[in-house]
Amino acid sequence: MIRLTPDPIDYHALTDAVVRPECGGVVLFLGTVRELTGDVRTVFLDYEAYPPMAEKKLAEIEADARSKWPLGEVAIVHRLGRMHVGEVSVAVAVSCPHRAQAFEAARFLIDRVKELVPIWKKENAPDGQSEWVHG
Amino acid sequence: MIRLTPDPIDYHALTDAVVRPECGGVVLFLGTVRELTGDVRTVFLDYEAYPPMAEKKLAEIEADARSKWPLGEVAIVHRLGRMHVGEVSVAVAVSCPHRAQAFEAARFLIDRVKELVPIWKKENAPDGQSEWVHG
Amino acid sequence: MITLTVLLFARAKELMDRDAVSVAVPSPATVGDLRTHLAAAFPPLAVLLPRCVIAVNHEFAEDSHGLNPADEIALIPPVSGG
Amino acid sequence: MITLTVLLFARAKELMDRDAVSVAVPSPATVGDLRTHLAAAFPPLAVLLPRCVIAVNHEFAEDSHGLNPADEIALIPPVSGG
Repeated sequence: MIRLTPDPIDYHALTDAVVRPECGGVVLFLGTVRELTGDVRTVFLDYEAYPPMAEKKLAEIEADARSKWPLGEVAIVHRLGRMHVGEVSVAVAVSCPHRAQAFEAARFLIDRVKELVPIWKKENAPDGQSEWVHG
Repeated sequence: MIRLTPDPIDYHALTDAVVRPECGGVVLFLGTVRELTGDVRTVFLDYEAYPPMAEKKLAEIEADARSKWPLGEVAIVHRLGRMHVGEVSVAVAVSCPHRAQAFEAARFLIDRVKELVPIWKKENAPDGQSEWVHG
Repeated sequence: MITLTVLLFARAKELMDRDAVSVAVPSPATVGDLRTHLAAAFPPLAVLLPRCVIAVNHEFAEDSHGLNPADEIALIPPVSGG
Repeated sequence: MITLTVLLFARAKELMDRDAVSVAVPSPATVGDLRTHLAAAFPPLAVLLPRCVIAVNHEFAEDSHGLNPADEIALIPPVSGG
């Protein structure tokens, strides 16, 4: 399941959605807005996407992971718009028969999302300054 | 946070409990009762522990992980008693400043739990046969 | 000459203060030709362009990739999602 | 002689149909001595014992570890939690 959404991510529902009787391991990853990046303090982030291409890339990444691991369910949700410190910007949930596979697949998915999906964030500091984070 | 419990694990609360403003990555692992182990079909599992030693080992494993990674919060909960297919027997949740650390720490924790903590499970098959799983 | 429309995102969109720009390029045109003409026509983009990828119909495209006016073309700054 | 009580779990508990067994061993006694006397006194445990670890006061103990009657001793079959 692939989704871009302006709304808070219901990662509890996402976790429940990937549990499967044939899968003994579930891994959920949440990316949250961090207060500090190095010395720079963030108050909120603005996320922007190129939606049709982002959805296509997310689907390709899921297919790629399914070709590598015997995944039960896969869910990748990225939130767009403004998020404050502590809010969840991205969630990845997977189930696999065994835990090693679940960890590897979840790690692969979030790494590829950050590398390949056209989504950008702008950091907004307490002094009102803002800057696009470019890779 | 370390806990042994006879009750269903509230892994949603566990996930929320580890989110921290200085931590950009949260990883939750759930071990669920799998229907098949090789060719053997499981209907339910019975988990038994040596509680005081199990709690001591869990605390040592948490301390060991904290010495290796800059963990924000750590939660390890193992359920005991009878569980049916799909139910969650163990949950590990961590937060870390960066995602690679969060994945590594969660993986380390569950691997050590399975290696070092005196908890045992008995598999109960559809024909009424049961057998202790001994490593 | 053909006219190509290029979608802009993130810093590129801010630099140009618009969602898309159009540029005339001699036909046949490649992604590499588009880069050259974009930089010349829109100086604010010139510094950012070498760090961007061009996407054609939702796929990353090499400089040798041929373009036509019906393509959906986008300028993709280094991504920073997650 | 001292009497040592050993807590049993999982298959060991089922084999003996009880939570704990007591065994008399010559003093001073080590974990290794305890193993020998347990196997002799409780034949059903003999096959399982070599695959078990002995825990003393909630810590895994080597065969050379010395024992006294106040210790909390447990027979730990290979663990299978998670």
